[in-house]
Order: sequence, then structure tokens, then C-alpha cells
Amino acid sequence: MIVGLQRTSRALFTALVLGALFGLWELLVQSGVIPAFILPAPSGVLLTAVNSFSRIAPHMLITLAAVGYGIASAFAAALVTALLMHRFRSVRIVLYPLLVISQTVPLIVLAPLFILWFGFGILPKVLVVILVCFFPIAVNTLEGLDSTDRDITDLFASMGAGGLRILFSAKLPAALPHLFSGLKIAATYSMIGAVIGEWLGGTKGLGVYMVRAQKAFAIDQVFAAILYISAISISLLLLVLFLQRLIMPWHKEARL
Amino acid sequence: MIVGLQRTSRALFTALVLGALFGLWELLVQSGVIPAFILPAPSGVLLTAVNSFSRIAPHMLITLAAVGYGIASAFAAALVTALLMHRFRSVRIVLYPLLVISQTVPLIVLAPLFILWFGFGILPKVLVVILVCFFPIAVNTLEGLDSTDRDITDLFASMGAGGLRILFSAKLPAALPHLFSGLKIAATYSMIGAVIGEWLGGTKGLGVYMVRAQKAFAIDQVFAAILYISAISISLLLLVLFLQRLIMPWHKEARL
Amino acid sequence: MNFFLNNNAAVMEKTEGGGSDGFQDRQTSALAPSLRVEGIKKSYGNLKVLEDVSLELNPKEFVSVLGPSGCGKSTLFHIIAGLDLPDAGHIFVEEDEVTGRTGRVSYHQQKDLLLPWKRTIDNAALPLRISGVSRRRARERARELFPVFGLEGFEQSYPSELSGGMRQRAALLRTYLFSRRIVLLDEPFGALDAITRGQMHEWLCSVLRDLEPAALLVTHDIDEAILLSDRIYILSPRPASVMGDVDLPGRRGIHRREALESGELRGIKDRITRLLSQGDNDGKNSAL
Amino acid sequence: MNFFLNNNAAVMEKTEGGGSDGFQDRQTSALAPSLRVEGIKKSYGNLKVLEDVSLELNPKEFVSVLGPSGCGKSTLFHIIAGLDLPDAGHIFVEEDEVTGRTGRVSYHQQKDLLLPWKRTIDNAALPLRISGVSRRRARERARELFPVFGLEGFEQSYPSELSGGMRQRAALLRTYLFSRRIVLLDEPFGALDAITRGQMHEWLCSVLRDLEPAALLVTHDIDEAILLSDRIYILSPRPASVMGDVDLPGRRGIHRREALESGELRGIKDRITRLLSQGDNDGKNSAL
Amino acid sequence: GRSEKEATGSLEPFTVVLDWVPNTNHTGVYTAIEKGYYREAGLEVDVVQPSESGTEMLIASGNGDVGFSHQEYVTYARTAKEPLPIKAVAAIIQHNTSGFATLPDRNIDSPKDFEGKTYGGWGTELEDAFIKAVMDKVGGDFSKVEIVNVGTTDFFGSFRQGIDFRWIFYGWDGIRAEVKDRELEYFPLIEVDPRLDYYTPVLIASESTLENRPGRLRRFLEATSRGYEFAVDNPRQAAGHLLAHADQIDPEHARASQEYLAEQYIADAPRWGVMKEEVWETFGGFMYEYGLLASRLDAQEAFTNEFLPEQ
Ligand SMILES: Nc1ncnc2c1ncn2[C@@H]1O[C@H](COP(=O)(O)OP(=O)(O)OP(=O)(O)O)[C@@H](O)[C@H]1O
Ligand SMILES: Nc1ncnc2c1ncn2[C@@H]1O[C@H](COP(=O)(O)OP(=O)(O)OP(=O)(O)O)[C@@H](O)[C@H]1O
Ligand SMILES: [Mg+2]
Ligand SMILES: [Mg+2]
Repeated sequence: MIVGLQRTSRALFTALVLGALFGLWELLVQSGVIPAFILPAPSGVLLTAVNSFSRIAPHMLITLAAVGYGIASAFAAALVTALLMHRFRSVRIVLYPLLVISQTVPLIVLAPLFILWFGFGILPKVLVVILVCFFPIAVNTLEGLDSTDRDITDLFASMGAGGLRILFSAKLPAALPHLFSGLKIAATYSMIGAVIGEWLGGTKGLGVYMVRAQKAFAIDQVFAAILYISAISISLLLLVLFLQRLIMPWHKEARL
Repeated sequence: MIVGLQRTSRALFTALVLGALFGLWELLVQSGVIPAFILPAPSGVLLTAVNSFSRIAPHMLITLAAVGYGIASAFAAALVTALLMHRFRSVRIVLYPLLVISQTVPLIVLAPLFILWFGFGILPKVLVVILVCFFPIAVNTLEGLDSTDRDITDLFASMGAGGLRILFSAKLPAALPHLFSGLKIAATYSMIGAVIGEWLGGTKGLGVYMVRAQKAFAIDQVFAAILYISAISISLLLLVLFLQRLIMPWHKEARL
Repeated sequence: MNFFLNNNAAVMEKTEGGGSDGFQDRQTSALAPSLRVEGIKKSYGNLKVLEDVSLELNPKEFVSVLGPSGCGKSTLFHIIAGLDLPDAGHIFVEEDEVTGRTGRVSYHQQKDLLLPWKRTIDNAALPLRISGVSRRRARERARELFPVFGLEGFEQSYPSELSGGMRQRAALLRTYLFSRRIVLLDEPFGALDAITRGQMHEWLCSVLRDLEPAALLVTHDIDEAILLSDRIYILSPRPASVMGDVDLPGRRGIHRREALESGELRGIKDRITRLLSQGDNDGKNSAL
Repeated sequence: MNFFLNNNAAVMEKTEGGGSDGFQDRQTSALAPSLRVEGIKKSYGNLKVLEDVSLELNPKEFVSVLGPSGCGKSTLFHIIAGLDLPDAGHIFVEEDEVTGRTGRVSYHQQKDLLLPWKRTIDNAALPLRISGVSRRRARERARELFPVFGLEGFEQSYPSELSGGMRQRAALLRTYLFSRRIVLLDEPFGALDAITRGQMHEWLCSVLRDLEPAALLVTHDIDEAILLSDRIYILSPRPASVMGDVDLPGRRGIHRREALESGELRGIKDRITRLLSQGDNDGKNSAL
Repeated sequence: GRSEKEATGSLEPFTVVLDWVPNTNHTGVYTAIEKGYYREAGLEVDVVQPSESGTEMLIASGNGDVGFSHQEYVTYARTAKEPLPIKAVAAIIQHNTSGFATLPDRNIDSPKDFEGKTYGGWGTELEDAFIKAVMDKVGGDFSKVEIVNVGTTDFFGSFRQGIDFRWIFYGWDGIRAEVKDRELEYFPLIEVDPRLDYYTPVLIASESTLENRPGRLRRFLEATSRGYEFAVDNPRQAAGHLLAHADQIDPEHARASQEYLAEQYIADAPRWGVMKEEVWETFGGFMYEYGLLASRLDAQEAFTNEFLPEQ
């Protein structure tokens, strides 16, 4: 009961402060201190978002498909890679530097190359999403596997468990919190990845929609698209959090 | 001695496999399977990188300045923010959602807006770097502060330590590994942030250089720039690692 | 152990606070109690841990608390130290209500809680640093005590490089440097071997003789309780309440070991054992 | 404790492996030893931990290892269990060399090592799962033993919800379900209160009588060692070597408690204490 | 209206890659789609938009059949260290309708006044050369111009951030200013230096398309030229076709731009799309002279009129 109340009042407080911030922004634009073509008023953005939903929706579905395939493949690939890197020193030695290097190549340069190599279909977008999501999941999971308490693996070994059993029954569960940290990062950035992929070339999707809106000086529509992108990213994040609570009930600290 | 040998042979192995990979790439391009205008041969890229160093260097310095200011300000701001969010529930409630939302807005959309608002100087670039680096440092540090062993803070409290003392003597050191995780992410991505900022607007810098090269179809120069960007990013990462070893000698696991 | 006796002078010199105005007998218990615990109740969610615990600790008195594992002894100490709030009840230190207030008692926790990022010497010196002593001075004070605690040569080691017993001794050294007039000790000798434990007992007795704090000790070793205490409280299984207390005759300490070993105190030991088992037979809980 | 006796039948029924062909006396020690530890040396970096440790464990024999805290007892057990390689020396189980090989002995570690992500019942059932028993069957087997270990009602709790003593009992239950003909016990009763400890002692004796494994126990409680053992090895302070061993007369177990309490075994206890202190007086180490 | 799609099965897919977001330069293609000219030619046309102009690379690597490009990029591409196998196959507009634009308050009366001012562009060396060329003509000092890459920042937005002049397509940004009633100073490139009257934009195709699928390309260009011819005659309707595919464009802006371009698509040429070798030679020479090219351009390699409809 008290917890419930606290929660409500906390949400209320957040809403109030955020409301005040947005109110100030609205005021600044309405009063002309900030010209609307530089920063549209939040009310305008909201209105545009609602009004153009039916126009944005088909683009959104295209982007979501890329995100869905991307996260799923990144997750599977990252898990396998982390397990292999953990188990085989040689795989780790070769792959780890490559992975880190891959993160230092600007997406904005890579995405056009992907399109060059793989055409205008969904594939290059999915690849960008994978590129964004793979690294945090793989590296976090690997860190989790590496940092499993030596005593716990010893316990399994002393009971005659083999290497694979230790990997899957001891190390993988111990690595779950890390894995979920990686997934949370992946969820946060996956939409951005897909949008950048589209931004740099494509026929449909939120990215394409935004470029067009921007070049047509429809800044309210750019912001409306941002609104949808943020909303989807946050929903994905909450989904991961929900999954974590579901899968790791013993872990009391599952938070954002 | 044995450790030293192992290290050497490990490095040798990595070098060998990476060498083989690059050799394959070279072969594919040289033999014409991949046209050189799509993907230049590594030998060509290396040659270009060496030859055009004197032309790239001034751009590099500009980009490095933005990265330096960006990381430094992001670090300071993130540390303060994390401490405030940890200590004041109200700050956390308001800021945390805003921070997460800020991460879901595509940089590629924000950077042009920054330019619109702050001009073509170094400021918008520094802001992009801050935007990229602030979040991982702040969130990781906050997580570290939050997850400090309750027993340890109790220990301090039972010895009569005040809230601030507990914050700085117990929680901050306990949060250091997390803080460094955040810094490692920040170091990896800071260069990308600066380059994107320049790509989307600026007078000088690696991003500007790359746009020019790309528009003139000098793809070998684009790749040479990528090479420098990766090298700098990795040097930054190693620097953070070195600092971690220096500052946290008790932490045996300081790794990439 | 001769080691200890030789070093007593040094130990005495270094102790702070606590009027060491010579040895006094237990008659002081007639004064107002140092610590009064009144009707403490505590639950975690649906789990009732402390039912209704009341106890008193007189100045200079050494009192042990015995109770089955999991009955709530550590929880009780946490509340006394002000680190947790009770659901009901009050804590008084020297007649001041201190419920939920920290810093009035010295609390040695069950876990060693050494800070992994500090070298052993800085871990030990922590309480001095918190009370404002300069780093140099604090280290000096701590260093002098390292031989006494069998930690010589490990001043610069990080806690991860110490064995379980060594960690516990380092934690004891830290508690020693945070002496207050009331000391709570939660199984301080849990991880020590018999010999070291015996030596620590003797050392504790000599420290107590010098500092004369009032001390409350949690232990699961009946012999240890008998050896060190003026009085023993017996707690029931969870939810804990005080099942009774046993007064011990004569002066505590080294003298009592002989009485214990010769079987002289057999009657008292039996009474304690009976009280402890009684909680079980009440069927209050299914623990062994 | 009556509880235990009542439940013996159940316990017996459930135990696996280990020929329980009735009770035999200690004459069996004339056979080839179950476990032979030969000249084990081990250093961590510059820290010499084990100097030269050799010992033997005969079939069905119960042997304790006493030694000061930090001398290397846990390290020795790790090596025997095959989890660590010695710098020199060999381990033989039933005449097979098993140095560095795991799975041949049942090893109860000093820490409880419960998996935080498994409920208590699945933690207990872990060894059965590893040896290929189905989840349902494994849980059934484990559940039956929960009352015996005083954990009834906590089957579905996560380890973080148990007290220190309860965790240790859960770990013991797990070890019980991984019975091998050789059992290593590293301070299994460290966190238990006196009463529970006494009950665990009796229960251990009855289990040993049924399973007849050869057991090696690390403890820092001399009384415990005397109560349970056929023989006791005394280790020197670090770097550890065997300082001597003490044979105990008559049958171990419950009968011996009376002998102990009546002072009958005083001579032996004194001898052990002398041996243990001797290591100290040698000045090998600066510990108390 | 949009024609039905039931015949898709028999149509050949054909991909057109734009050079920018949809605008009035592309209208002919949209008109051809809307009027069903491509269907009549047996083509199912798909329009793709890249924002970073990588169109030349995409076409060279076989991603897309025809792309929108510009003569300067084709020239670059043909003379690059690793030349791109592409050719211009049609000119969209016959004369260069681009130039430098500034706001009246910047007090720029002639290119000489660029001295000490800030130029905002896309960061290419070509732009530097143009500015230098026009300033050389009137005796200005190019080294006193500050060059800024404004990336995707919009026209008026950049002027608020200290930019003094930019390079624009009059048919798009110039018309927009007119529609919005904003005053603009405009210096057309062709008035400064006739060598700068080159084809921008052009349609390009890869050499392999020219060799292996000439028929398809011919049919495409035939339908496309019908589209542009229609736009020349019916600018208002053509604007509607564009708007049907790019709903974010301000309709008024689209219509005004369309009316301006109706005069420009064919202009003085015999028919839509044809290019003169002389123009390629001259502009190639200009780029070489200003050090933008490593080697001289062979105009024959860069363009062809061969696939344009006869008559
Ligand atoms: N933070 C907590 N949340 C929920 N339950 C708790 C918490 N702390 C302790 N408990 C529960 O309270 C009971 C008492 O725990 P406590 O640690 O006080 O026991 P104890 O008497 O010190 O046991 P031991 O002798 O084993 O140390 C246990 O059942 C434990 O599971
Ligand atoms: N992994 C390790 N690295 C370095 N030193 C270690 C390691 N493990 C143990 N040691 C050291 O080896 C010595 C013996 O440790 P061990 O845990 O075997 O002692 P122990 O006899 O079991 O002590 P206790 O009775 O306190 O449990 C200690 O000094 C410890 O610091
Ligand atoms: Mg406790
Ligand atoms: Mg040990």
C-alpha cells in the first residue's frame, strides 16, 4: 500500500517537473524567443505526431522489422560468440580486437558501404542494427562468463561436472545480469541503428521519412518522428526489463 | 618469464590470424573479385594513410580537441550528475528518464540541430561528444554507487561517518570499477561522436576530410581516415585501461 | 600468548576514550544500564524475526547472546547499532534514546567487511581517519598493532590476499581502533582456529580489563560465552525472544577456563544447553 | 536430536553408493589407504603455503586436520579435490593417481557456495542433476531431506533469503546428496550455533555409520575434532607441514562426548594443544 | 491517378536512385510513374533515396539501374584513381541553373565581396574551385574566404549561424525564397564564367547496363523523356505527380519551382536529354585547370546520347 502510494507520488513528481520543463519550452517558442523553425513547440510536435500517425505508421513497421530481425540475430550471434570467446582462448585473441575495432568505425561511413554491398533491401539495415547491438551483448556476456566466481566453478568441477556443464549450468546463469545489461544497451540503441541505416539510403522507414521531412523544412515532422523513435526505444527497454524480472526472479536489483 | 613468453606468443598468434585476414582481403581486391572502387586494398589504404599523414594531421588535431574537451566535460558532468542522482531521489526521478530519452534520439538528427543552435565552431562537436560519453559514464557510475554493498555503508555509518563521508570514502571507491566501465565505453565512442559532428557540419576535422574524400571518390583516403580514427579510439581505450590499473591496483581484473 | 602479556603496556598506551581508572568489580551493575533494549520487534516482509526482545547491559559488564542460527541475532545488533529501524521498541544508550541513530556503539559485524580498495593498514586505520586523525598518524597507530594481531608483514597487502582468519583479525584490529564505551561483537572469532581463538580470548580479556567497556557478544560457542561473560542471554529460535538469562559466578576470563575444563561449571553449561534445546522442543520452529 | 534418530531410517534409505554392508570396526585401516597425499608443495607467488604435506586416510576412517588459520588447509583440500595443481607431490585415491583430477572425492567447501539463481531445493539437488537424475526425481529426493536439515518450508526460497546458518545447512544437504567413498569437509559447521552443531555432529556420526565413507575434516574446534575422529593430524603454521598426528582411543561419536566432558580425554586434548602451540613457539610465523 | 498494379507479373523491375530527397529535378520520373509511361514500356520502376550522395558508387556497383548525378561527379568518378564504370545517359536540365546566393544584409554586391566572408557548402574541393574561379574573374582574393561544411543544415538556418553565402539551385532554393517572400542576392554561375555552364543534374547508368541491357535502358529513357515533356507542357499537373510521392513538400513551392523548370528541362536543345561533347570537354578542362583532377577527362568515356529516343 505505502509502496504503491510512494510510486504514485513519485510518478506524479516526475510528471510535474517534466511538465514544467515542457511548459517552459512551449512558452519560449510561443513567445517567439526561439523561432519555431529552429525548435518547434512541443504542442505542435504532439499534434503533428497524432495527425500524421497514419502516414508514419507504415514507415514505422518497416523500421521495426529491421530492429526485430537485428536484435534477434545480434543476440543469438553475440551469445554464441561470447561462449566461444570464453571457451577458446584463440577465438578470443583474434575476435576481441576485431570487435573493438568494429566499434571505432563510424556507422555513418559503414552504413553506405553496407548498402553498396548488400543493396536496398532490409539486409543492410539489419546489419547496422546488428553492428550496434552485437558488441554490447557479446562483451557484457563475455565479461559475465569471465567473472564467474572461481569457487562456484570449482564446486561444479568437484562434483564431476564437465566443461560444458559448467559453462551452461554455472557460468551462463552467473553471467545473466551482465547479459541483460548488454541487452538493455542494445534495446536503447537498436532503433537509432535502424534509423541511421535508413537515413543513409533506402526506400521506406522512419529514417527515410525524417530525411524527407528535414529537407522539406518540416521540422515539426522531424520531431514527431523523434517522438515515435524515443517511445519505441523506451518500450523496448522496458520489455527487456520485464524479461529480466521474469527470467531472474532471484535478482532483486533489476532496474533501468 | 613464462608469462612474458605466453604474451609474446599470444600476440604473435593474433598478428598471424589478422595478417591472414588482411592478406585474403588484399588478394580479393588485387584479383578484381571486389572492385577497388568499392573496397580499396589494405596495402593501398596503408600507403595512402602514410602518404597523406601530413595532410590529415591538422584535421586530426581539430577532432582530437573536440574529443578532449568532450570527454573531460562529460566526465565531470557525469560524475556530478551521478552523485546528485544517487543522493537526491528527486533529481534521479526527473533526470533518469530524460537521460534515457536523450539516448534514443538519433545523433544524426541531433547534430544538425546543434549546428543550427550553436553554429559551426567547436561547440556543437563537443556537445555531440558529450552526448555520446555522458550517458555511459553517468549511468555506470550511478549503478556503482547504488550497488555498493549495504554492509559496507553500514560499517561506515556504525563508525559515525556522515552521509558525505560515506558517499566519497565508501561508495565512490566501490563504484570505481563501474565508473571505468563507463569510461571505456566513452573512450571507444568519443571519436565517432566527434567525426559525426564534423561530418554533418564544420570547417575542419577528420569528418570534414572524409566528406571531401568521399565526394571526390577517393575511397582509399576515406579508409585511411577510418584507420586513423580506429587507431586513436583504441589508444584512448588503452589509456583508460592504463589509468584504471594505476588508480585501482587492488582490482586484478582490469581488462578491455 | 606470552606475546600478549608482554605487549599489554603498548596496547594500553594506545587505547583511546573509556576511563581506565583501574579495575573495578561488577558491583557497578547497580548503576543505570549502559544499554537498554526495550521490546524490539522486527519483521522482514512476512517473516517475523524478532518477537519481543528486551535486554540490558550494565557498565563494564560483558554479556553474551546465544541463540540458534538464523534466529535474528545479527538483526538485533543491526538495530542496536542504529543501522536498521525496529518495527516497535526502543534502544537507550546511557539513558539517551538512540533508536535509529548510529555512532554511539562500536559494532564488530559478523562479516569482516574489509574494503577491497584499501591496503590492510588503511583498512585498520579507517575508524581513526573517520574521526579526523591525519593519514600519517592513523597509519602509525595502526601499524604498531599489526604484530599484536599476527598481521606483521601484511600491512601493504590488499584484503584479497589474506586468508579468512587473517581477514577476521584485521577486522578485529579495526574494531579495536574504534573503541567506544559500548561494544557489540557479532561472532568475532568465527573463522579462527582453536589456538588463535584461545589467544584472542585472552587478549580480549586483557583489553576489556584496560578499557572497561560494556560489551555484548554474539557467539554460537557455549564455552566461549561461559569463558568471557558475566551473564548470558538465551534467545529462542525465530521469531526470537529472550528465553532466559544465566548469571555466571566469579570473575570472567582466564581463571574461568580452568573451572570450565575441570567440569566445575558443568551445571551451568547444562542449564544453558537445556534452555537452548527447550526452544526447539517448543516446536516453535522446525530447525534441528 | 530425537528428531534425527527417528529419521535415520529415511536417511538410510536415500543414501546412494558406498557399500553399507553393516558396521565394521577400524581394523580395516590395515588395508590399502583410501587416500594418500604424498609430499605436496604449493606456493602462491612468493608465498609458500604448503611446505611438504603427506598424509593417509584409510577406508572408513574419519581423520581431522587441525592447524592455525591461514596455514593452508583449504589449499590442501583444493589440491586433493583436484581443483588446483600442487607444485610438487601426488594424490592417490584407492591407489590411482588422481593429482589434478576432479570428481573422485566429495568436497564440502568452507564457503557455502549456494547458487544465487537456484531455489534452495534446486541447490540441494544439484549433484543429482549433474549425475544425470531427472529434475523431478532429484527434487523429490532433496525435498525428503529438508526436515532432517531443519530447512522445511524454505524449499522455494532463494539463498539470499536464508540466514548464514541456514545456508550452511543447505550446503551440507547438497554434500550429503553427493556422497562418495571419500569425503572432504572444510569447516562444515563453522556458522552453526552450539545446539545445531551438536545435532549435526550426532547426525554426521549416524550418516557415517551407514555410508562408511572415509572422511577428512578441517576444523578449528579441538573438541569437534576429538569427538568425531579416529585420528587427528596437526599442521604447522604457514608454510604448513604435518607436525604430528594423534590417535584417539575407542569408537568415535556420541560415546566420546561423555568421555570428553568428564575430562577423561584431557590428556589427549592437552597433547593436541601443545602440538598446536609448538608451531607458534617455533617462531615460524608471527601470528598470535 | 495511380494505375492498377495487376500487370506487375509481366513488368521488369527497374530501380532509379535519386541524388537527394525528391524534388522538382525528379518530376519527370514521377510523372512517368503516375501517367503509366513506364508500365507501357514494360517497366516497374522503384525510386530509392540516398541522402549522402553515394549514387555514383551505387550505380557503379550494380545497386540500381539508373541514378541521378551531376556532371562534376561523373567527371570526378571517371578520373578517380580507381575510376567508376559509369556514364551519363541524359541531361535533366540543359543549362546550369545554380549559383551563389546571399542575403541582402551581407552587403555582397559582386563576387569580389566574398573576401572576408564565410561560405557554407558540402565540403567539396569543387566548390572551392568555383569560388576561386568566380573571384579570379573579378580580381578577388580567394584565400580570404572562410569555407564551412554545413552538412545537412538548411539554407536560412545556416545564415543564422554566420554563413554569408551558399551555392544553390535556383529552381529549388531560389524559388523557395520567392515563395516565402524572402529577399535574396543571386549570382548565377553561367554569368560569371561560361565554362561553368555544365549539365546538372544528369542521369547515369553503369557500363555493364549499357553493354548488357541496352534495350531496357532505351525503354526507360523513352518513357522518362515523355515524363519530362509532359512536365514542360503541364507544370501544375506535374507538380501534383511529385507531391503524390513526397508529401512533405510545400505544394506552393513545388508548383512555383515546376513552372520555373518547365522553361529549363529542354530549353534550347533539340529534344530532352541530349548533351554536347563540347560542354563535357570545356568543364572537364576547367576542373583539370583548377587541380581537381589527376588526369584529363576523355569526354567520350563520360557521356553518351546513344540511348535517348530518336526524333
Ligand atoms: N535483509 C533481509 N531481508 C529479508 N530477510 C532477512 C534479511 N536479513 C535477515 N533476514 C532473515 O532474518 C532471519 C534472521 O537473520 P539473522 O542474520 O539476524 O540471523 P542470525 O541469528 O544472525 O543467524 P546466524 O547465526 O546464522 O548468523 C533469517 O531467517 C534471515 O533469512
Ligand atoms: N588464490 C590465492 N592467491 C594468493 N594467495 C592465496 C590464494 N589462496 C590462498 N592464498 C594464501 O594462502 C594462505 C593459505 O590460505 P588457505 O585459505 O588455504 O588457509 P586456511 O588454512 O584454509 O585458513 P582458514 O583457517 O583461515 O580458512 C593464506 O595466506 C592466503 O593468503
Ligand atoms: Mg548472524
Ligand atoms: Mg580455509
